[in-house]
Amino acid sequence: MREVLRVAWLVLRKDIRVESRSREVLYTTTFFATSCVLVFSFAFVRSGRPVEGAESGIVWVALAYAGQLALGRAFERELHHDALRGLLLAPVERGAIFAGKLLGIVLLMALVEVVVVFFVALFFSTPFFAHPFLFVGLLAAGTIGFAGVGALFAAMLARAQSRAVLLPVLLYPITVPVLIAGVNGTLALIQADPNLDLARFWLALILFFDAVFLTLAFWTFEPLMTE
Amino acid sequence: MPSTSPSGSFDFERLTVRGVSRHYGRQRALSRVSLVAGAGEIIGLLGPNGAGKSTLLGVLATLIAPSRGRVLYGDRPARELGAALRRRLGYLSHDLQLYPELTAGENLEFFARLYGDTRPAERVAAALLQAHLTDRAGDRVSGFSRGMRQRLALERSLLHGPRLVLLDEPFTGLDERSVGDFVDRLRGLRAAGCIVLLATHDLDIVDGLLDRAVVLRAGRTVPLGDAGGSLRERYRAAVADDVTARSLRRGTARTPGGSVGGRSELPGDDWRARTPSDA
Amino acid sequence: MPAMSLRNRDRGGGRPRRALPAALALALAALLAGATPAWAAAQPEPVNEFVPIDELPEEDRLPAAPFLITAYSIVWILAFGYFWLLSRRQADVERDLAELARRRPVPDDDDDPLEAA
Amino acid sequence: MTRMTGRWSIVRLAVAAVMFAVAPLLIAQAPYEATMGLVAKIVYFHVPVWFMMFLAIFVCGISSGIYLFRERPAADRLAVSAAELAVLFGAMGLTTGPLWARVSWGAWWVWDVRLTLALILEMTFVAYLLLRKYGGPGSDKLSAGLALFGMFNVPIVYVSVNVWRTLHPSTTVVPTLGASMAGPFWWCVLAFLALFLVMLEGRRRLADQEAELDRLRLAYDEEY
Repeated sequence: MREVLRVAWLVLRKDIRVESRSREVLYTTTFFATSCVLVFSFAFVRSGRPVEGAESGIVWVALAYAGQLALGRAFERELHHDALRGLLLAPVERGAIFAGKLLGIVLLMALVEVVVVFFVALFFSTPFFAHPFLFVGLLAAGTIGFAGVGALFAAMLARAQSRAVLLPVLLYPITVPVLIAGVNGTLALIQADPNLDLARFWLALILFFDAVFLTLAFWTFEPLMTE
Repeated sequence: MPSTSPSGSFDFERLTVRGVSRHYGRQRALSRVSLVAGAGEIIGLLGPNGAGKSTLLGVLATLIAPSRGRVLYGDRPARELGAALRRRLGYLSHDLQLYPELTAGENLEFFARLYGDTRPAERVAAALLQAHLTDRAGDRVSGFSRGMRQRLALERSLLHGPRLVLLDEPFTGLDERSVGDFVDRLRGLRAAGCIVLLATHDLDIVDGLLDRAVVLRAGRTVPLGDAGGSLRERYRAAVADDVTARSLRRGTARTPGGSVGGRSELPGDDWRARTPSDA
Repeated sequence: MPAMSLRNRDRGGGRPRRALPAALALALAALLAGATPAWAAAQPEPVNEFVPIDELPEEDRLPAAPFLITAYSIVWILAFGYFWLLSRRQADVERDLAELARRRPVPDDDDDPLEAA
Repeated sequence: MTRMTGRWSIVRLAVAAVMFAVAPLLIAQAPYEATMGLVAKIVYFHVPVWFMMFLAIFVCGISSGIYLFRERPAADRLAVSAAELAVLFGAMGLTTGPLWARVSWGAWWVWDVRLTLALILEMTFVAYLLLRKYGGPGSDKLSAGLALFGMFNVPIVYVSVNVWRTLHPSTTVVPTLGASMAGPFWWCVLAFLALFLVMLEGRRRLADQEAELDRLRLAYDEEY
C-alpha cells in the first residue's frame, strides 16, 4: 500500500509541476467555467431576481462542464507525446498511476470551483457559507466522484477515435447521481430555512457513490488500459 | 549494466517470439511472427512504414496483447511476470515519452523515482553525462532539438538498467556526430549483455552493427538471404522475392473458375472451416 | 472428398431452412400485431361504476382505449422491427460466409500448433 | 448453425408467440384497477418491459465483467446482444410509460423514479452502442467497462431519483394487484421473458457468425 501512495504522490507532483509551468488547462478551464456562470445567470435571472434555487444548479453544471473540459485536455496532452504509455511501462501497480492522475484533476477542479463559487456568490449574493463544512464537503465529494469516473473514461478513451465527443456521452449518464445529490444538497443548504439533515443525506449518498466507483475504477484501470 | 539494477529479482537471457499475430478488427497488424534473441545481440527490424514494426515492439513491451501466439521472456510469458518483467524492459518509443514542460533533469529524476530509485541524483547525473546534456540539465525539454531529445529519451529508457532494450526509429533527426555516439552506446549495451531490438529505416547506419536482421512486410516476416552484398541490397532482394511469391500464390487462388490444385472448383469445395457452434 | 461435399450440400441445402425460423417469426408477429388491437377494440364499452379517475377534472379525462392500443402496437412494432433487423443481418452474414467459402479454400486456423495458452 | 440449434429456436419462438396470443385474452377479463380504469391495462406490457430491461442490463454487466477480467470473447458477444436488448426494451418502456402517464396524470412525462431511471439507463446503453460503433479498434473493452459501471449505477440512481422526486404510486403497485390481476400479469412477464430469450439467443448466434466471418477473412489474409 505504501508503494501505491508513493507512486500516486510522484505522479501527482509531476502533474502539478507540469501544470504550474504552462497553466494552460487551469486558465482555459477557469475562464470557461466563468463564462458558463455568466450564460446561466442571463438564463435564470428574471427582473433582477434569480429563479429560486438556481444558484446551486449553476455551480454544479458549470463545475461539470469545466471538469469535462479539463479531463479531455489533461489526457490529450499525455497522449500527445505518448507519455501515458511511458507511465504504463513503469514496474508499478497501474492503479496507483490512475490515483495520481485523478488527484491532479481533482486539485485542478478545486481551483476552478473557488472561482466559480466566488462569482455565483457575487452575482446572486447566495449564502453559500452559511454552513461551510457541509458545503465544502459536498463540493469535494462531488468533485472526487465526477473526476474519478471521468479520469477513467478519459484515460480509456485516449486511444479511441472521436474521443472528445464520446467523453460526455459516457460520463453524464454514469455521474447523474452525483449531480442530483450535489445540486439538491447545496439547495438544502442555501434555501431560506436550511435543511441540514437532507444535506447530510445527499453528502452520504455522494460518498457512497465515490466508494463504489473509485474502487471499481482503480480495479478496472489495468484491464482497460491494456490494448 | 543490467546486473546493477536495484531489485533485479527477475532476469532472463533469452527472448522467444512464437507465431505472434495481432489484428485490429479486420486489419491485420502482425501475422505469425517468430524470432529468438539472446543476451548480447542487436537485432534489426527492417521494413516500410506500417509493416508492423511498432506493433511488434509494443507487443514485446507488454503494452499490446497478441491476438495469437506467445512471447516468452526466458521461459515465462508476460502475463505471469507483470511488474517484475517491466523492470527489465527499456522502450524508446517514436514519440520519446518526455514531458516538454519539465527540464531534462526533472524528466530523468521523475522516471528514476518511478522505477523505484529513492536517491536518483547520482544516476541522473550519470545519464546526463552519457547524453552530453549535463550543461542543459536545468533547461526545459521544449527548448531542445530533436537530436537532444532523442539522446535524453534513450538515457531515460536505460536508467533502470533493462535487459531487453526496444528502440523505435532511434536515428530519426540525429546529426552525424549523434549517430556515431548512439552506435557506440548500442555497442556498449551489447557488451553488457542486453538484448537490443532496433526498428529502423536507416539501413546504411546499422549495416555493420546488427548481429541479425528481420524484415517485416505487411505484418509478415520475410526471409533475408545472407548472400554477400550490403544490407540494403540483401533487403531489396528479400522484398523482391516476397512480392513475387505472394502474387504467385494470390494469382492461382483468384483466377475465376480456375481450379485450385488441379481440381474443378465446386461451390464451397473442401472448405473445412468449422461452424461456430462446434468451434 | 465425397463426405466433404455431402456436408457442404447439406449446408447449402440448409440455408433456406435456416431462414425459416426468421420467416416464421415475422408471420406470427404480424398476425399478433394485427390481432391484438382489433380484438381489443371489439371489447364492450367498459361500464364505469367504479370511482372516477382521481383528481383529474372531468373534461381532462381521456378515453383510455386509444392509448392502450397505441401502447400495445408500439411494443409489437419494436419487437417485430428488431426481429426483422436480426434476420436481415443474419442473411447478410450468411451470404458473406458462403461467398467467402466459394471464392477460395481457407486453411483451418484452429490446428495452429502455437495456439495461445 | 447446425440443424439442432435451428429446431430449438423454432420451438422457443413458438412458445413466445403462443404466450403473446393468449395474453390479451387474459388481460381483457382482469377487473379494472379501482382508480385507474382501463388505462391500467398498459401495466401488463409496461412493467414486464422494465423487468426485461433490468435483466438485460444485469446480463450485459456480468458478461462484460467476465470479458474484462477473464478475456473471453464469447462473453463480450453475449454482452453486446444483451446491450442491444436493454436499449430495445428500454425504448419499449419509454414509449408505453408516457402513454400511461398522459392518461393517469395528465402529462406526457412525469419525473417518476422508474421512468427517470429507465431514461438514464437507456442513455447509458445507447452510449455503449455509440462507443462500440464509433470508438474504433479497442472500443470493445472500453464499452465493457461502461456496461460494468452502468450496472453498478442502477441502485444509486434509483435512490437518488427516488429521494429527489416521486409521483408514482410507491413501488408496491405490483404486489397490490388483486389475485385475479396477478394471473395475467405474471403470464405477460413470462411471455416477455420467452421473447427476451429468443432475441438474446438469436443476436448472440449472429455475433458468433460475425466473429467467424472475421476469423475467416483474417485467415484468408494471412494465407495470401
